[in-house]
Amino acid sequence: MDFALTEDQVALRDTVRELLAAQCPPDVVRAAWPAGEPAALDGLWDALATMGVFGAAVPEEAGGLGLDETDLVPLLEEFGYAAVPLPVAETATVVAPLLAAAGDQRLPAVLSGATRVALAGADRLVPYGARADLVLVLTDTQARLVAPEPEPVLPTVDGSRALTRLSDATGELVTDDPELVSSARHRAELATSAQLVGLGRRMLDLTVEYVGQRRQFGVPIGSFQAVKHHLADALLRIEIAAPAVHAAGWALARRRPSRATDVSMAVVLASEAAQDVARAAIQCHGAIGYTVEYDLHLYAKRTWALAAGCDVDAHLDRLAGALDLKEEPA
Amino acid sequence: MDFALTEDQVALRDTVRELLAAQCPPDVVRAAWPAGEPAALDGLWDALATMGVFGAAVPEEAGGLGLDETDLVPLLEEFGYAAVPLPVAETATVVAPLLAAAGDQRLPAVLSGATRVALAGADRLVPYGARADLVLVLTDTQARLVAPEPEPVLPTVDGSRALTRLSDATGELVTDDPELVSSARHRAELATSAQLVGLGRRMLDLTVEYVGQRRQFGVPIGSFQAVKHHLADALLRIEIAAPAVHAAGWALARRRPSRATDVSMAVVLASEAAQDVARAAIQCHGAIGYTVEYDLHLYAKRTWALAAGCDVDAHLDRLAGALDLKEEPA
Amino acid sequence: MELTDTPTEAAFRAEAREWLRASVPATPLPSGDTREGFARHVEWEKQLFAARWAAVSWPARYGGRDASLWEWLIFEEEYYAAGAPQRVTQNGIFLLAPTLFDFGTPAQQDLLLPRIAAAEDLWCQGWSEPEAGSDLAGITSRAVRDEAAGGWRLTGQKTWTTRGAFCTHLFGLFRTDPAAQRHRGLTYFLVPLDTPGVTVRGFGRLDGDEGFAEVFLNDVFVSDSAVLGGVNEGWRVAMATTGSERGLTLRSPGRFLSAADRLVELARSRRLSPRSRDRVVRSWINAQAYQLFTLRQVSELLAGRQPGARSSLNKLFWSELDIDLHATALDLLGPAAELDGPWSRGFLFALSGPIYAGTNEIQRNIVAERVLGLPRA
Amino acid sequence: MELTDTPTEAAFRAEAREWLRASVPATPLPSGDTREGFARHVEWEKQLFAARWAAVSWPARYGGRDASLWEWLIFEEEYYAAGAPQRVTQNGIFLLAPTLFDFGTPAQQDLLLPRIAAAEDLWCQGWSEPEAGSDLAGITSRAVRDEAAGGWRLTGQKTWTTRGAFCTHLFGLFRTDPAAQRHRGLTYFLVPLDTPGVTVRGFGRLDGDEGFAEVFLNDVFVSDSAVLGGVNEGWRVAMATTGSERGLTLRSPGRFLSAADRLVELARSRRLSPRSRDRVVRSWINAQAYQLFTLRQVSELLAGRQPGARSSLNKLFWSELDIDLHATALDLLGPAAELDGPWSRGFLFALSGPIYAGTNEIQRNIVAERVLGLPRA
Repeated sequence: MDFALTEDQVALRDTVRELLAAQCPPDVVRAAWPAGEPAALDGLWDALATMGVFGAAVPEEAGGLGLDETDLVPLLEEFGYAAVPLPVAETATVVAPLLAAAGDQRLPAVLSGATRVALAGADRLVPYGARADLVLVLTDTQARLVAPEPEPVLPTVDGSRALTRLSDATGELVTDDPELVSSARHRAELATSAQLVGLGRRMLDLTVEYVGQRRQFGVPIGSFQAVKHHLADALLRIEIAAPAVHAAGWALARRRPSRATDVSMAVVLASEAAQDVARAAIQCHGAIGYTVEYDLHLYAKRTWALAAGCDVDAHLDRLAGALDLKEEPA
Repeated sequence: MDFALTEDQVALRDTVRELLAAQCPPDVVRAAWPAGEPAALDGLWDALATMGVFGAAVPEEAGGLGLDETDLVPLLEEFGYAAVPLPVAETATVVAPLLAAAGDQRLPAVLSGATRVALAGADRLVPYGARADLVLVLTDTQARLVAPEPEPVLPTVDGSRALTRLSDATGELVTDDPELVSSARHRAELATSAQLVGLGRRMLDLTVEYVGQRRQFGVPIGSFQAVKHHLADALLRIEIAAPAVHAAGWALARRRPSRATDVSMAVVLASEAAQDVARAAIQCHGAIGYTVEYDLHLYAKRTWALAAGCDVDAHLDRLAGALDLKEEPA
Repeated sequence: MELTDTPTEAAFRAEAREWLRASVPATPLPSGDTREGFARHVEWEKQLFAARWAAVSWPARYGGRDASLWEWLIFEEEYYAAGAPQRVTQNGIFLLAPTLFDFGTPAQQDLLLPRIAAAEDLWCQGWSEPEAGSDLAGITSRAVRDEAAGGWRLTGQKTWTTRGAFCTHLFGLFRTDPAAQRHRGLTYFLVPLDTPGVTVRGFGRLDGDEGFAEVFLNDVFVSDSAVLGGVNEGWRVAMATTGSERGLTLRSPGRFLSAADRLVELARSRRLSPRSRDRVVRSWINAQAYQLFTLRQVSELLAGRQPGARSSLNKLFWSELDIDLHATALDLLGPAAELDGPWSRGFLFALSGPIYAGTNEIQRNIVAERVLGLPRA
Repeated sequence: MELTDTPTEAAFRAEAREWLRASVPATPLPSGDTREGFARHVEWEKQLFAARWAAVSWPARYGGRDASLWEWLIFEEEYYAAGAPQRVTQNGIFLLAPTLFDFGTPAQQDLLLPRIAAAEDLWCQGWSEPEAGSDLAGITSRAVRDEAAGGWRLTGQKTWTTRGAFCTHLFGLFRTDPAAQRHRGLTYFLVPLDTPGVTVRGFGRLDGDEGFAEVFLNDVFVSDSAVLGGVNEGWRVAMATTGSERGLTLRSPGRFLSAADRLVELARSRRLSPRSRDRVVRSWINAQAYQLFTLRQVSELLAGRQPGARSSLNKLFWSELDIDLHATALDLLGPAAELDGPWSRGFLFALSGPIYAGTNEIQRNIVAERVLGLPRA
């Protein structure tokens, strides 16, 4: 048994972390909002492409780094931590590995960053749809690549997502191999969970820093027991969710029979943890946390946006089924 | 509009409160436990009979005080506050009014306290069954009076309840008037809710007193923000539940069309509030709250016993039905 | 005990309902926390005033109806049920006015109250400062006596001023005795925002509206009539206002009952998972419970028992209830919860509830210390 | 990363499972927190010791198997899955022994450890006093130097001593320097309960067992060899033990995984309301998550990163999880939840989790201050 990150995993994560700290600070996230300068995002996209992140989970012979879902999780947490406002997690976790497995010829352009692919979510909503060259649509049985409909950009809670909606999801079939499609769906769920863990960490870090400085009643507000307890609970939520998400990645990489329920567990724990952390973070900040001039809202809104797509009920159903629990007839 | 207690209601409540403070202190509750001296309970029973409490909601022409469910609620809270270890709430709220409405000849003996009637709960469990002369059983359509089966006394969490189980619930029909039976069932639910509010108040009072005295780290533990916040939340839970319970009593007294859902609201709010207060009370006491030598456990265990019979799910279903909410097919 | 309307109350309810049915704009106004929407809301306030619905519980001579507390609650219930606009005069009517009634001179009352009711003066509050949020006693903005000119010179910075960029007047606390400690030596001032030396800068809130402002005061002269209550009495005067804000007056159950009804309507329009169904039921229960709690409280008040610190229980409950109602709706909306809309905006707005007017942490302290009598730290 | 057993681990698991299958009593023993049940549990402990399962991670010379941390977790998992008896030697094995390993003299180790493993000495802890619960620094029991006799004279009162009425020895803190403040001037003593001057009085717990005791010490003489660690070093020594109690060693996930499995079994036996079904699923998820959290922590530990204050996260989580698992089961049982039974007893017992070994309020302080680095009050 061994649940530690390998040295390679730590090294890759640290490299990505440094790149994002430099290339994806809050200002770059703000640039993705409607009033921002989206050109500021191109440097970030290119830097990640150059680093090989998009091909992280693509076999080496197909031009990738040959890593698996276990290796991806620490990177996905970093994408969440930085609230990267581009479909980076989707490309690295879902799009590129699927195209590779399907032998799709568009893979090299995706790996190089030349072709930007967004991933459609539920209700045909497409995060980053306004900034994508193609949209990957996963149904229960198929994966299709569809032309984006970049307008209108929908007004949303998280303005950095450039959200659009597909009216036509026909496009072109990539694969109807049920195994590939189901893996891609699981990986998409994993990507969301791991980003939510990272977002939770970011919001907690911001809050710990703030409450150590902000003084009221003559002392830092972080010295009040109520604030301490909010943040201790927030840390606990994250620390409990994080290993479950990593274990789900491992279960996918190893194709364990329990992988579907492992992913469901990860989604439930991570989405609820991150939302609770958002509440605690805003509350402990007080009024400043409620402004758009301060950075916290960037991460809280991304949390709510990702959580909205999680469908916790479906995952609880999946788990109840796996545990063979019967429900009363309504 | 007017939601204040009348002077008469306050006067009667205060009289009952004083009687219970004198005749039902923790020692009398302890006397009802298996190792206790149950003879200590007789004085309490007789004093309540003499005061006319058993006939509170019986019409004056039938020998009662002629009050209604609105008037009963403050008394029921007091029965809960004192954790009266006899079927007093059941007699005053359910048994006596039902016998009066059904014109049953046993009413005078019940009012005088000569005949002690217990009320069977779900699963044919009978609180105070070991100390009753008769047991009232309410089915969906009938009320029956049944001979108690005083043995065996079942080992329970709350040892003061002298719990037994009926194997034979045939007995003798009191009424099959659906209106009377349904009213009796609603009143039983009201009695439980109001007692739970009273229990919540008792546990909170004990805790407020204790944390004001107990010192750790050089100060009373009640000065710690964590303790303050636990108890502020506990008070809020009770103060929110209490008016809902009283309003349910009013709805029953007035036979409002909403009375079934009003009672369901009262049950959900009061049972969950009292259980949360029990948790907070034990936690704020620390180790002493976890001992049987200290009094808190008497009230916490009564809370759990009453809450176990509440069937919150059924009440949520009733409410969902009334709100016309549809559920997904499972 | 009587939980239904008396005939008089029923008549009042019918009149309010009928007027609202005929008058509430068919399309919702743009948010009152934007400049354009604010202007539209001020027009609505003038319409309310013209029909004497702006401040029903006020004396008729100030534009009210001398309505009872019950009638006030009934009006609020009908107001929100009708989907009527937010009250951008809220700070004036519900925060400043109660203080004017208690502490104002007759001249101040006669001058200011009718203008508040008529939405001619639009008030914002100047409590918070960059270093004084929950801890109002940390206020550093100061007022220096100008004996020669017969007034005071104000200097400092106020912040988190809701709708400050659109208002005409500010009420707030300033330090008049720099030697006094913490909450001593403060005075309550009334400041027209067009006075020379005042600068207002609007900034954005979480819900996307530009509804906050910073107000900078640089040697702003106001006359003695700008003092509300006594000099150096500001803390006591302000606490009375804070009590109103936290208590009955600001958060009548009507708003939450109406939100609960809209939630149930949303829920009826779809097939619910069992979990969502229970969440809806519980949210609805809590809105009803808050109404009953308020009715009990009003009855106590009419019997002469002031809620005092118990009003902190209101603040705790409605602020969590408001978040819960909106979070439950977002849960029902699923992926569409990400889209801008009344529920997602309402959710973001609701998140400010546990923060403003004294954080819920402070409210719990107040309940524990002043209601339960626990020892202070 | 590898979340399944290595071949060695699998073999260890198989051996443990087989022995437990053959050895665990078919009928559950009476509660070890009663006098009669305690004696039966001590017999079981001797059986464990004879088969070298009493303390698997200890060196073979003290009766252990030199097992790895992974193997220890595996043993715990199998132990609880097999429904094996509670460990009445817990205080000795999991609280005192880690301290002996770290601070004991070779003589103390060689004398005491084998007797602990063999259930010959049965240890209870003497931390709490009537006025010193969460605040151990408030201890007033004292030890006075008796130079002539070459030892110490102990006087005072300890309380909340789990199973104290049935044990043979007590470890605890006593004040050796009365002039020193709070946690200075304390010393860690090892006291046989049959020493003249010791009186033990058992009393009842919430779950009905007589499992608590008060221990009165009146001029009790112990020799110098009764001191563990240095004189006046007791606080530091005790904190190490407290760390073990709060951390990995006491609450392995096995116990909660097994409770979650029993809960799911109970749930399968009945038709569930949607609400109950979700509660069961969530409880089960949390038990799995706690195991994964622990596995991550053990990996960190093996990589040389001590959990330190992070072990307070364990305490917070397992104590709430334990209550939740039992409360969920009671929810399923409905009216029958009132009856005495493993779930209702387990619920009452679980309520002590957030209290003992430092209340969860203290644990949250520790997490906030020592893990997150928030300022002390």
